[in-house]
Amino acid sequence: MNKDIILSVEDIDVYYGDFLAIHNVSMNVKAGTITSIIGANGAGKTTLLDTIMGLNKPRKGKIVFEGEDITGMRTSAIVRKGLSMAPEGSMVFEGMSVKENLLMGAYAPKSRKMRSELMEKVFLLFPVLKEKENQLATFLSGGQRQMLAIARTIMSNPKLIICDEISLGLAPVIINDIYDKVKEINETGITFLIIDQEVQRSIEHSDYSYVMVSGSIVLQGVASELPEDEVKDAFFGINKYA
Amino acid sequence: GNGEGDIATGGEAGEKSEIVIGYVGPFTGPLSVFTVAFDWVTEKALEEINADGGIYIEAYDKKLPVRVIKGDSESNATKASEIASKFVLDHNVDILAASWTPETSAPVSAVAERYSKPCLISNSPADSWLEGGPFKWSYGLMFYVESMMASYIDGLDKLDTNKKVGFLFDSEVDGVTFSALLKKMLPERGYEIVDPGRFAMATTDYTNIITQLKEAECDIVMGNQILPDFTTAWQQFKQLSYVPKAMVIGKAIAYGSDVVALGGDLGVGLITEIHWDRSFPYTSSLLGLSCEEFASLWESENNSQYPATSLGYDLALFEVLDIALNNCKDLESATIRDQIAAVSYEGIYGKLSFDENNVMNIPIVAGQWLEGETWDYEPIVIGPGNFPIIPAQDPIILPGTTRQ
Amino acid sequence: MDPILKVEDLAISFGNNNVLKNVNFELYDNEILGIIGPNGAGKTVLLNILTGTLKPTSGRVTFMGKDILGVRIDERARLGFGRTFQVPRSFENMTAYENVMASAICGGQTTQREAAKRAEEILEFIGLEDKALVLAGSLKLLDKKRLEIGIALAPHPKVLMFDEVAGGLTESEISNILDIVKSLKIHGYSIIWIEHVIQTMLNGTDRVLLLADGYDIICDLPQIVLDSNEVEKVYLGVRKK
Amino acid sequence: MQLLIQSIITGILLGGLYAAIGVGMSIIFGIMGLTNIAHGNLMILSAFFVLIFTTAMGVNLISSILIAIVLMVIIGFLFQKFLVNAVIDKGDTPALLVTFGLSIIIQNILEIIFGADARSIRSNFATVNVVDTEYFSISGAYLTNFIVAILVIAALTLIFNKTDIGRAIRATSDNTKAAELMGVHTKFIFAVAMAIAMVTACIAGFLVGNTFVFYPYSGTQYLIIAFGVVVIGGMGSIVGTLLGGMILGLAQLLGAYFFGTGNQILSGYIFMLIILTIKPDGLLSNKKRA
Amino acid sequence: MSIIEAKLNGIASQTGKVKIIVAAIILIIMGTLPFWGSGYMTNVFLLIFLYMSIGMMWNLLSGYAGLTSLGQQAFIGIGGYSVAVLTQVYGLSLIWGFAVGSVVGVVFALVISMPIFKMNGAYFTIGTWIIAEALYIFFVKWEFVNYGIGYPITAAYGIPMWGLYLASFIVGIGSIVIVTLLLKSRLGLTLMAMRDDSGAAEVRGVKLYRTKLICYLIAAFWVTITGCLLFLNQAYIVPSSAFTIDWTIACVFIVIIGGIGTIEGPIVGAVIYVFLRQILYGFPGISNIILGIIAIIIIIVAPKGIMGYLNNKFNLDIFSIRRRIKR
Ligand SMILES: Nc1ncnc2c1ncn2[C@@H]1O[C@H](COP(=O)(O)OP(=O)(O)OP(=O)(O)O)[C@@H](O)[C@H]1O
Ligand SMILES: Nc1ncnc2c1ncn2[C@@H]1O[C@H](COP(=O)(O)OP(=O)(O)OP(=O)(O)O)[C@@H](O)[C@H]1O
Ligand SMILES: [Mg+2]
Ligand SMILES: [Mg+2]
Repeated sequence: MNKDIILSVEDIDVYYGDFLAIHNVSMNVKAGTITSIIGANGAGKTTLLDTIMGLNKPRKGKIVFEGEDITGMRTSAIVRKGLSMAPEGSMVFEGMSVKENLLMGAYAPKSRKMRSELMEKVFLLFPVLKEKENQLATFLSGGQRQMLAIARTIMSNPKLIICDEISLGLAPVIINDIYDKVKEINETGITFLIIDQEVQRSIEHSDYSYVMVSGSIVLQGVASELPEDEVKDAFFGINKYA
Repeated sequence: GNGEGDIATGGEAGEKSEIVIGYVGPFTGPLSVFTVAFDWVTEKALEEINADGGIYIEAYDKKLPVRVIKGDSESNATKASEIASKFVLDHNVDILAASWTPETSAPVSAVAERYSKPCLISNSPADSWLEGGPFKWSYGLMFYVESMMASYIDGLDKLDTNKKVGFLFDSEVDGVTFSALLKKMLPERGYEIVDPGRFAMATTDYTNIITQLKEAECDIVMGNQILPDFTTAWQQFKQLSYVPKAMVIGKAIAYGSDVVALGGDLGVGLITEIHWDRSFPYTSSLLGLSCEEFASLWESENNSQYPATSLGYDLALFEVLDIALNNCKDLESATIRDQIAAVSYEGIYGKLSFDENNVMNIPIVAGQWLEGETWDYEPIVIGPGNFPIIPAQDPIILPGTTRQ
Repeated sequence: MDPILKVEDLAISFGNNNVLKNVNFELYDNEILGIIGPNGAGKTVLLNILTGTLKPTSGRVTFMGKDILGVRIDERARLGFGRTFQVPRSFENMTAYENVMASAICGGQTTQREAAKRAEEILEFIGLEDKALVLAGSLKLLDKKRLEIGIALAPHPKVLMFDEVAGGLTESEISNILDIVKSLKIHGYSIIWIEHVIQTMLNGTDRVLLLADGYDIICDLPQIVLDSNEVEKVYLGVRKK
Repeated sequence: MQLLIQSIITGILLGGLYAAIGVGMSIIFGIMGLTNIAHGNLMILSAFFVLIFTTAMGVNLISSILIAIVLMVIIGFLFQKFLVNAVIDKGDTPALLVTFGLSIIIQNILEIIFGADARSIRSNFATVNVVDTEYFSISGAYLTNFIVAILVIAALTLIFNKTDIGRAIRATSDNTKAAELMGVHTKFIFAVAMAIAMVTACIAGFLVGNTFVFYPYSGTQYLIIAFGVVVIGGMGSIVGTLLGGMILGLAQLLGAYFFGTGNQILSGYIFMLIILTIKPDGLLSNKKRA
Repeated sequence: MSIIEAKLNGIASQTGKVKIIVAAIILIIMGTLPFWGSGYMTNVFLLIFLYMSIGMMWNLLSGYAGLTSLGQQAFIGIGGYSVAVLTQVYGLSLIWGFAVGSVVGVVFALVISMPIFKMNGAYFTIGTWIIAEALYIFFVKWEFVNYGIGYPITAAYGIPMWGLYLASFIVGIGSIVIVTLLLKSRLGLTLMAMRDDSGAAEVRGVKLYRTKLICYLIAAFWVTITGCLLFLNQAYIVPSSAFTIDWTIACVFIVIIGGIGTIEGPIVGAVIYVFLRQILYGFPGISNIILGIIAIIIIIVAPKGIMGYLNNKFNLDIFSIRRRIKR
């Protein structure tokens, strides 16, 4: 197995009850890159990410992180291995302050020790969070929540950050800003796996992309080289591969 | 042993081989303290009754041993009723018996009336039981509340107080009946009443009542509670720095162990009802023992202070049944019933018979718990009331009384 | 012609989250109005306001000339609102048949006999007659989505509201749903149809409304809307080269 | 006048005890959404533990309480692992009914072992009067309860707001999935919450045993108080518990003052119902905030 | 037990003459039990029918209307007290006790429905319990009902066993009939929809409040009537036995063991419960522990109870309330 592959998904099937949401999906994420997944609504992107994080259990196949099989592990244990996810809809802890949310990000023992440094780092990246430090997260706007969610992942000092719907509800300026931050963080050596509803932008900002349609990966390649028509078709839910 | 029901296989009349008494009592639950002596007394009594084969019944021309099956009412009326029905319908008992407080005695009597079974109830206040009457099949070894109150007042008269009585009666059967009667009796005897009103059982905070009695400066407090409630209340009297000169409390402290359970020296000088005492001047018709001998027998065999209240009643139950059954020519329900009614008795409670209400008026006196020699607390009789034949002593004023 | 349903200045917020800021649109008799918009634009919230499960912060909703915002949820159903849920919410321990009957009875106030007849018609119409006696909980996704339509239809509503009935379905399944919706129009229903599957919007609707940032950005013929810059910008996210 | 002042003071102090009784139940509800009908019985169980250690084994009071706490935590853990986890996903009613079954089992086991007699945990301050003025007296036991309750609630507030584990508990109750994504082992956190609830149940059990008497069946009586407190204060709100306790205490004592002795308990119940009617979620209802 | 099973097999079916004939036979056998069976059996089945009735109504509330109440004892107590007060204090005939009792029960239900229907889930459950407790405390200190002393119900002494049995039989079978008819009616579909997803049901036009209220009132009415009989059988009433939570505990056991949300459940549950009580009476204390353990095991292993399990496994559907398509 290739050494610089930090995460590999091997041939997984995921069901919701009887409903096959993901079928025979395999993918590799190279260390140090930004990898994106593109696909229409309901294509199964979130399901895939949730499965990587252990929130869903695949019925078939396995998931390997840094050479270690993490299939079926408890989510909290996976997080401690160095994966961290900003989930779809950000899921901040609404009844806790921004600062407490960040502290929760550094809950895993390894990161707990260095949480003051991490906190400073995060505040440098997202100054607005510093301003709102003591506010309850429930009063944050959608965009601020998204920032908090990403900041929270950084707090766990991860090797791989997974962002679902990274630009959801964000104003264009902020989106650009976020991508700049992603780039910045990425340059410190942290790998990214992201989903963005905006296909073009996610292609622009990633090194490698996977395209999902109806629970399967239909297309992959170096992002800038993907054939635009096929991507667009996939996104419109026209499945000529089916 | 908690009443593992000894189940009789109810036989046909022709092949009758024993006389079965179905006894329903609160063997578990809050009132179970009152059945502690039952097994021991039953053993003693049956030993005597069945000594040479049991009781001769003419109709069968043989001696039939007496057997007792126990049912646990769990201090719960519904359960008592179910078990009594089961005894009659399933076990085909010859006699129903029950004891201790209306929760058990009233439903058992009701079953007896419905199925026309002779029934003997012991130790329940007659007044409330009689509301279920007139009874055709049920008979009671009981005390009248009036006797109980008369003995209390008798005892209180001997104390030097301001004759102001504060009430601590809950709204259960006894609390209501007793307080109502006292409201009539006390003023006649020159006492003034301060009554904060009835309160629910299991009340945990008595501040309101205690503060009212304290404000009114009552020298005497009279009440009737179960032990847990009284323990809580009495603690709070102390916590709120109010100790009357006399504290009269029914039901809660029937046994020396109850008084100990109050903790510390909280029990010294409390006045309560005494249903039977070793000092009673009577002799058992069944065992031939005097009260003193009977109490001592318990203490030597059980290594604990005799449970005064139950010991007397439990024995009396068997004394009456023994006399009645020995007079029976057959075991028809009506025959047994008639013979119970006819019992004229001279035993552990003296010379007694059933009155027109089917009640045998059992002596009850007022007593006071004092620190004892053999046991932590021992009672003395202070108010014989309606039973002057019982010897009495002078009461003391509560130690720790704050007012002079 | 007066619109059957008219939404004016509708706004709703959850705490600080102003989901709908100012939404205006009309639905005309026997029209299929498609609604598209990015995730979280408030499409489902809009339906919830229309059916009464959510109360708007401000605005007006007029149904057949009557302001209905004060009307109770169940009364609205009886006034003629039928909807499907994005995540199917059929009554899982009842059979498909009973599901439809229940809806017919509660929303249409018919007798059981009439409801039974209606249920049979509907099950046939949505192609579920052979699964009529299957518990709704054990139906497959497509069948559940069909059943959702059937339940919504049962009480003869005036307005039907579909929330992503084609979502999560395969292409052929989608065309099946498309056929059903089209034939509903023939039967004279007025329909609001939320869908992310662009095909359905193009082929199935009379007009399309784009909802984004809390506003009704554009509302026009499907092709016009889908070709507009706004849709490219806020919805598709693919910039024209 | 004396009666009114005394009623108010006692009401407030009693409220402290009530708060201590309710707080464990509130935690469990706030975090797991579990209505624990056995809470009262668990409290009484711990009172019996303290009783055995102090009387039968002659351990001193503080150590007895500590041992009892350890035992209760273990019991809470087993309860969580084998019963609660088995039903918590099956909806509210099954979970509620399991705790209901447990409550019946506990009280009957207690009765078989200890008999039906009333017990109390005697401590030196149970019958002491600490303040005795012309207008009012303050009982040592009541004052102790109040202080302990305040301490418990302050400690819990501190734990929930300032410690990692406390934050993890709040985060879990806020959003279980997100908490898991932060590396929180949420099942474990449920167990910790249960353990904390057990500790408070144990403390409350001791206080009750020291103030009143208890017997195997007392659980139900205190369960209703716990319910009342939690319901008035708002399920899941720790500070609400204190408020709820005091309101209930005052409602009872003032009810007795204004409507007569016999109405003391009834006033408490009626007041609970009134609050539930006006604010069906309680006064400080906010499941999100511990 | 085979009698019961056979009976189960009988009642409901409108399909198949066999079922009707079996039902008729069972009904006749059970209805005439006191005239050929032993007194003991009569008494046991009397209890079964009474417990079946309260279980059936609790099931209607908890299993179908989503109203998990811990306060059903309020109605049992009201029933019992109505009979006691009217016959004992006013010397009226039993009929008056039943009539007044049911009216009072329903009116009481109507009055308390206003506050408690505002409460949801656990709050409702607790609210009903608090109301029942409050009622208990109220009775204990209410002079009109003789405080905590209660009443012997001497009118009961004169009722022949078969009379009481037949009344219980009617109440028990009546509860089955009522619930079955209710579920087969228009309201039944509404109820089941509400049980499955009350939010969605409301959007479909279900009048939640009204539907719940109807169930609550029906249950109040029938439980009150059953309460009259329970205490007539006991011939003695005190607040502590009238308003004890034990009644609701019994309901919960019966329904959970038998199968919540099924019609057969409470029938099977009542039979098991009463027989278990008869068997276990000699083991006081332990009997409740055993019942508690059985209930917990069933909730964990077969959350839908014995009948729910059997229905699933063998596709039993004796009291079919399913709507069939008539072709
Ligand atoms: N909890 C669930 N239970 C059942 N089906 C689900 C569940 N979550 C998702 N699905 C279904 O699985 C499929 C894939 O969903 P998923 O959320 O992974 O898609 P996605 O690509 O993330 O879409 P989106 O762009 O809307 O976020 C969809 O058809 C969805 O309806
Ligand atoms: N009950 C609620 N409380 C608070 N916020 C809510 C509530 N319902 C919806 N929202 C918020 O409103 C926004 C709009 O949600 P809505 O479900 O309407 O989106 P949508 O347009 O239907 O998206 P999708 O295409 O993903 O279904 C979301 O941000 C959601 O979090
Ligand atoms: Mg997604
Ligand atoms: Mg939506």
